[in-house]
Amino acid sequence: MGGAARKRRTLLAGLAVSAVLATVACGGGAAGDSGGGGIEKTIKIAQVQDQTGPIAYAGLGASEGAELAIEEIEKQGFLGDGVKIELQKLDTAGEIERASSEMNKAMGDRDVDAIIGPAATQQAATVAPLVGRQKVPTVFTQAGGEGVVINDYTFRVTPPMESYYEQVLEYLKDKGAKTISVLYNATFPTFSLLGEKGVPKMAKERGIDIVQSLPVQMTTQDFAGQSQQIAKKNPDALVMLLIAPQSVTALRQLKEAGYDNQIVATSVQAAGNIEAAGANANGLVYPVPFSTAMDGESSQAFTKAFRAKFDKDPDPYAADGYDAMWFIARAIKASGDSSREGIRKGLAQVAKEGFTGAMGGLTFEGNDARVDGALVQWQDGKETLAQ
Amino acid sequence: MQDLLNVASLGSIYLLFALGMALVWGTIGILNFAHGATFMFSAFVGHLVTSETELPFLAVVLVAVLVGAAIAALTQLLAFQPILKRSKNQHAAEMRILIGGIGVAAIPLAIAQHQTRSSPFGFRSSYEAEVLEIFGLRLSTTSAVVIVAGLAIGIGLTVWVRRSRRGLALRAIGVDAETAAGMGVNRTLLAFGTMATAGALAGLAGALLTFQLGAIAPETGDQLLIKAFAIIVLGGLGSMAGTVIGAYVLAGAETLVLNLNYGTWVDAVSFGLIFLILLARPQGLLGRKEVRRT
Amino acid sequence: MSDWYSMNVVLIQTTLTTLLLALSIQVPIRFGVFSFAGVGAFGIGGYTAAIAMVHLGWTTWPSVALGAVISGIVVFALGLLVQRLTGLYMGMATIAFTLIISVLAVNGGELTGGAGGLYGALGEIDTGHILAILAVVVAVLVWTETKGMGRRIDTVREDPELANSVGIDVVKYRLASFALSGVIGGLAGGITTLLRSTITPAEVNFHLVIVALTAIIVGGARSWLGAFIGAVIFVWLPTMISFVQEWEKVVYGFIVAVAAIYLPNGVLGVVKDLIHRFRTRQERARLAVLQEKG
Amino acid sequence: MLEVSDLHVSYGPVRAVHGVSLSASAGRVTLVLGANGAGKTTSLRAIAGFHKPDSGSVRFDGRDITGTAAHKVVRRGMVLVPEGRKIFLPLTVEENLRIGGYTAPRGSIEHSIDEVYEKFPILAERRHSPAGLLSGGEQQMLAFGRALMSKPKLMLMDEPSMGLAPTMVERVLSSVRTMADAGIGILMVEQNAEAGLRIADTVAVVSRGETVWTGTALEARDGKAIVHAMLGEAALDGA
Repeated sequence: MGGAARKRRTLLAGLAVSAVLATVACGGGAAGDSGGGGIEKTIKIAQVQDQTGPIAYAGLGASEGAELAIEEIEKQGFLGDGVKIELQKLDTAGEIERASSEMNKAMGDRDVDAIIGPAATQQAATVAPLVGRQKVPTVFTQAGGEGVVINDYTFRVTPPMESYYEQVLEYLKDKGAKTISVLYNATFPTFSLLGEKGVPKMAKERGIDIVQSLPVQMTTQDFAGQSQQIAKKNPDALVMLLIAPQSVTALRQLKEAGYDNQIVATSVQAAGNIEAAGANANGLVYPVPFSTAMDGESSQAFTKAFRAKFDKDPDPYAADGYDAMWFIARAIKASGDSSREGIRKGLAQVAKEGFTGAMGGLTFEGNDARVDGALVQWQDGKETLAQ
Repeated sequence: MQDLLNVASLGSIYLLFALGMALVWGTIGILNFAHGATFMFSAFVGHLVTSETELPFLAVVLVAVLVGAAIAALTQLLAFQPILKRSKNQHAAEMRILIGGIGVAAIPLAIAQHQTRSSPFGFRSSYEAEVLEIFGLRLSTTSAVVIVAGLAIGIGLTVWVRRSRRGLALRAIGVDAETAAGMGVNRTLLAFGTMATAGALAGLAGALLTFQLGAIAPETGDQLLIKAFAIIVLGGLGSMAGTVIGAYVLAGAETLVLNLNYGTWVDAVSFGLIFLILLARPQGLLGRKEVRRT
Repeated sequence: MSDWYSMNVVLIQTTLTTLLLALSIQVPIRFGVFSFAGVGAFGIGGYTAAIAMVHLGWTTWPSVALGAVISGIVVFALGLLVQRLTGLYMGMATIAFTLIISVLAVNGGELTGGAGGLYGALGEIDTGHILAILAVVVAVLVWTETKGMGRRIDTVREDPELANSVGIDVVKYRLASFALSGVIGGLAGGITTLLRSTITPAEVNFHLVIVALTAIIVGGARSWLGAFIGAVIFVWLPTMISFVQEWEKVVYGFIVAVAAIYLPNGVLGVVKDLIHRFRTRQERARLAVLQEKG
Repeated sequence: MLEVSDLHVSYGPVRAVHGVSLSASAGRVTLVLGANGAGKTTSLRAIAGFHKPDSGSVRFDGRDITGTAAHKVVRRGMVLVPEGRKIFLPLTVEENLRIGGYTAPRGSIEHSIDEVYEKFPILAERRHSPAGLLSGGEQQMLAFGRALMSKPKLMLMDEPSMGLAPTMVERVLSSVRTMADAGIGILMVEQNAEAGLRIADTVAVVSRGETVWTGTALEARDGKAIVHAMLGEAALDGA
C-alpha cells in the first residue's frame, strides 16, 4: 500500500544517509555493511535485554555470560588475530515499548552486526517481525513462547521449556509415580501451555494419572487452600509450575498442609530463586537447560571459567548469554563474513550442524535450539543431578 | 471449616495491608500509592538486616515497623505536605498526591529490584513456623498470628477512630480540614502522625506477610495495592469497620472461586463482585452517604 | 534528520499511541467523570483488531475501525450502567471493568490466545497514518475545549447542579464522554497492537492506568496539549536519562514526585504562566512607552 | 481585648483588605457592616489565623497574635463561627461538640457539653443523630455550642443569620446577645443590618477593604444617613 511504500522510501533514504556517514567515518569503505565479505576488525553486537526491572536477572546474567564468551573468543583469536567484539548493552527495562525502540536504535546503527534479543516472550514477539524486515540477525535467549522464531533472521538459543520437560515425567515414572497433581500459573504463558497441554500429554504417554489440575493467577499469593486440596488427594507427586515468589510460598504451605511427597518444578527455580524457601525446598526436583551440577565437559569448563572471572556460580541466564555469543562467533567464522547478511548465513549453517556450549550439545529445529538439559535436585542450597 | 480458616487467614493478610491505607485515605484524604512500596521495602530492610545476623520474630517485626513508619513519615514530609501546602484545597491536591505517591513508590521498588535482581526474599530468623492441629484443622502459627493481629488491629483502629479524641479529630479533618483547624486541630501534625502510623502498619504487614508467605518479591506490594484499593472502596471509604469486612468478603469470594477450581477467574469474580456492590450501594458497604468529589 | 527519524521511529509512534491512550483517560476527567475505562477500551480495541486480522483475515484499517467501534459501544454501555457513581467509586468500578477485560482475555481460549495472547497481527501502519487519525481526534477535542462547548463542559465538571439548572443535560454529556473515551481508547489499542503485532492479557493492567494518569497530570489535565506534553515526557524520558543506567527508575520516580509537588497545573500550566508573564511584561513595556510619549 | 489595626490581606495578586481596624471587648457585641465584597469575611479569617496578613497587627489579650495559625489561635481563647456554619454533617451532634472542645482540658469536656445542652435544649434531644439532619437554625445553634466548647473569651461570627427564616433570625441573634451578656466578647459580621443593630453595642463599617466609620450602635441607628451612604441602598432595605 501507499503507506508501506512511503515507509520503505523513508527507510531507504535513512539507510543511504547512514551508509554515507559510515563510509565517511571509517575513512573509506573498510566497513562494508551489505555482503562486502570478510571479517571486520571490530564486530559490534548489541544486547537488547532487560538490565533493570522485574526480569533484569535474565539480561544481567546473559551480559555476564556474553562477556566471558567475548573474552575467550578474543584470547583464542577465534575470529583471527586482533579481532575485537564490542558488546553494546541496551536496556529494555521490562517494557515492550522500550524493547522495540531500543531494538530500532540497534538496527538503525549500521555498525551493529548482530543482536542478542529480548528475553521476555512479549518483547521478543514484538521485535521479531521488525528484525525480519530490517534484515538484522537476532539471537534470542529465553523468550520461550510462540511467535518469536518466525523468520530467517530470528534464532533462539534457549530451548522452550516443554522441549526438555519430558525428562521430568520420565523421572516420575521411574520413581514409580502413578498419580500426580498439577498446580500451575495459568496467566503465565509458558506455564499455561505446559500445564494445560504439555504435562497432560506427557503423563498420559507414561500411564500417569492426573488426579487434580489447579490453575492460579499471577496475582495469587496465598496457596493455603490449594495446598490442602493437594494434601487431601495426596498424589504420588506434584508438578508445580509457578513463578519465583509463588513457588516459595506454595512450598511452605504445602509442607504446612502436610504434603510430603515428591514435588517437581521448573527452571524458574534455578538461579537461586528458590533459596528463600529454605528447608521447605529440600528434595525439590526441576529440569534446567544448564546447571553447575551438569557433568558434561563443556559445561564444566564454562562453570570453571565463569567462577574464575566473576567469583560466583553461573546461572542458566549466564549460560544463555555465553552460548548466544559463541553461536554468533561460530557463525561469523563459518561464513567468513561479519556483515549482517554474512552472520545470518553463518547462523543458519551452524544451526544445521549444532554445536557444543555451556548447555551441552545444542541441536536446532530450524532456528530454534534444543538441548537435553539436566534434571537437578535442590538440597540445602545446592543443586545436584537428580538420581 | 478448614475453608473458613483459610478465608480468615487470607482476609487477614489483605486486612493488615489495607488498614494503613484505609486509615490515611479515609481520614486525612490521602490516597497513598506508595503504601505498597513502603510495605515491600520494610520487609526488604528486614531481609537485609537478617542476612547479616539472625534475629528472633519480634525483632524482625520491630525493624520492619520502624522502617515502615520512617518511610511513610518521610513521604509525608517531603512529598505530600509540600503538595498540600501548594494546593488551594484538598480537591486540587488529591490528584497530585496520587501522582506524587506513584513517583515516590518507584524509588524503593527500583532499589529493591536492583539489589535482589527481582528474586524473592525472606528472613533468616530463629523463628520457625509450626503447624497446629486442632479438631482436624490445620493452622500454622504464623497464620494464627496474622489472623489475631489483623482482627485485633482492625477492631482496635475501628474503635480508636470512633471513640478517641484524636480519632474524632481525624474524622473531622476528613469532612472539612479547615473548620477542624478552626477547632484547634493541628492538621499538619496529626496528618504526619497518621501517616507514620499507617507506615508502621505497612511495615508490620510486610514483616508478618513475609513470615506467612515465606518470601515476597519486590513487585508483591503493587499486587496488594490494587486489592487494598478494592477492599476500601468495597467497605466504604472512611469506615474502618467497612475495611475489615471488605477484606474478608474479598478473601471469601476468592477462596470460593478457587475451591470451585476456576482459578483463572479469581480476579474477574472478585472485581465483578465489587462492581455489583458499587452498583447496588454506590457508597460501599458501610460508607457514609456524602462522598467528597474527586 | 531522516536518519534520526529512522532511529527513533518507534519512539515517535509510541508517543502518538501513548497520547491516544492518555486522551482516552483525560476526556472523561475533563467531563468530571473519574473513569479509567479507556484502558479497558484499549484492551478491547487491541484484541478486536488482532482477532479481526488473525482469525478473520481482515486488513489493517477495517480491523482498527472495528476495534474502535466495539470498544466505543461497550464503554458507552458501561457508562449507562455506572453513571450513578461518583468520584473514586467510579474510578474503582472502571478499574474493575478494565481488569475483568484482562481476565476475559486470559480465558478466551483460541479466540484470544489465552495467557500467551495473540501474535502475528502486524498491520500496515506508519507514522503518517497515526498522525492523520490523531489529527481527527484532536480536532474533535479542540472543539470540546473552545468557547461555548468548553464552557459547558467546564460547568458539567465543576458544578453539575448549576449545569442542570441552566439547561445542560449533564447525564448526556457524561455518557458522551464515555463513548468518546471508548472510541479513543479503542483506537489506541488497535493501533498499538497492529504496530507491535502482538497483544497479551498482561498488558491490559493497572500499570497502564498509571502510565496514562501520570502522563496527563504531569503534562496538564485540562487540555489535549497537556496530554501531548505528558506523552512526550514519559516516552522520551527513559532515553534522556539512560546515562544513569541502573538508577534510571529511581531518577524517574524522583522526577514524577517533583513534578507532582512543584507543577500544580502540569508542565502546560508552567508554559502558560510563562507566556502570560511575558505578555504582561510586553504590555507594561508598551504602556510605559506610550506614557513617556504622552 | 481585641485590637486590630491597619490590616492588609491579599489573595495572590488581589488585595482584598487594605486598612481594616477593628476592636472588640468582653461582654460587648461589635457589629461589622459593609457591602458584599467589602472585605469583612477576609478580615475575620485573617484575625482567626486562616490567612496570613501582609501587614498590620492583631493584638489579643495584650499579646501580638498577628499571623498565628488558626489551630493555635483557638488555644488563646478566640474562636471563629464560620460563614455557612460549617458543621461536620456526617458526625453526630455530640461529636461536633466534642471536636469543639478539642483544646479544652479533658476533664472539663462532659461538663461543658452539659452546659451547652442547657443553653440549647434542642441539641440535647438530637445528640446522637447526624448533624446533617438538623435544620438550618439548629445547625447554627450547634455552631455556637461547638464554639463555646473551647471556652472562648472572644467569638468571631460570620453571618450567623444567613439563610435562616425570619423567626429563626430573631432567636439566633438573641442567643448571641445572651452569650455576650455572659461575658464573652463578640465580633460579628452581619448582612441583616437592621436585626444586627438591635443587639449590637458598637459598630464598624467596612467599605472597599477599609474601615470607614466606627461608633456606637446608637449613633449608627440615629445616623442612618451616614451608614446608608456607606452601604448603599440594598443593605438597609426595609430599614
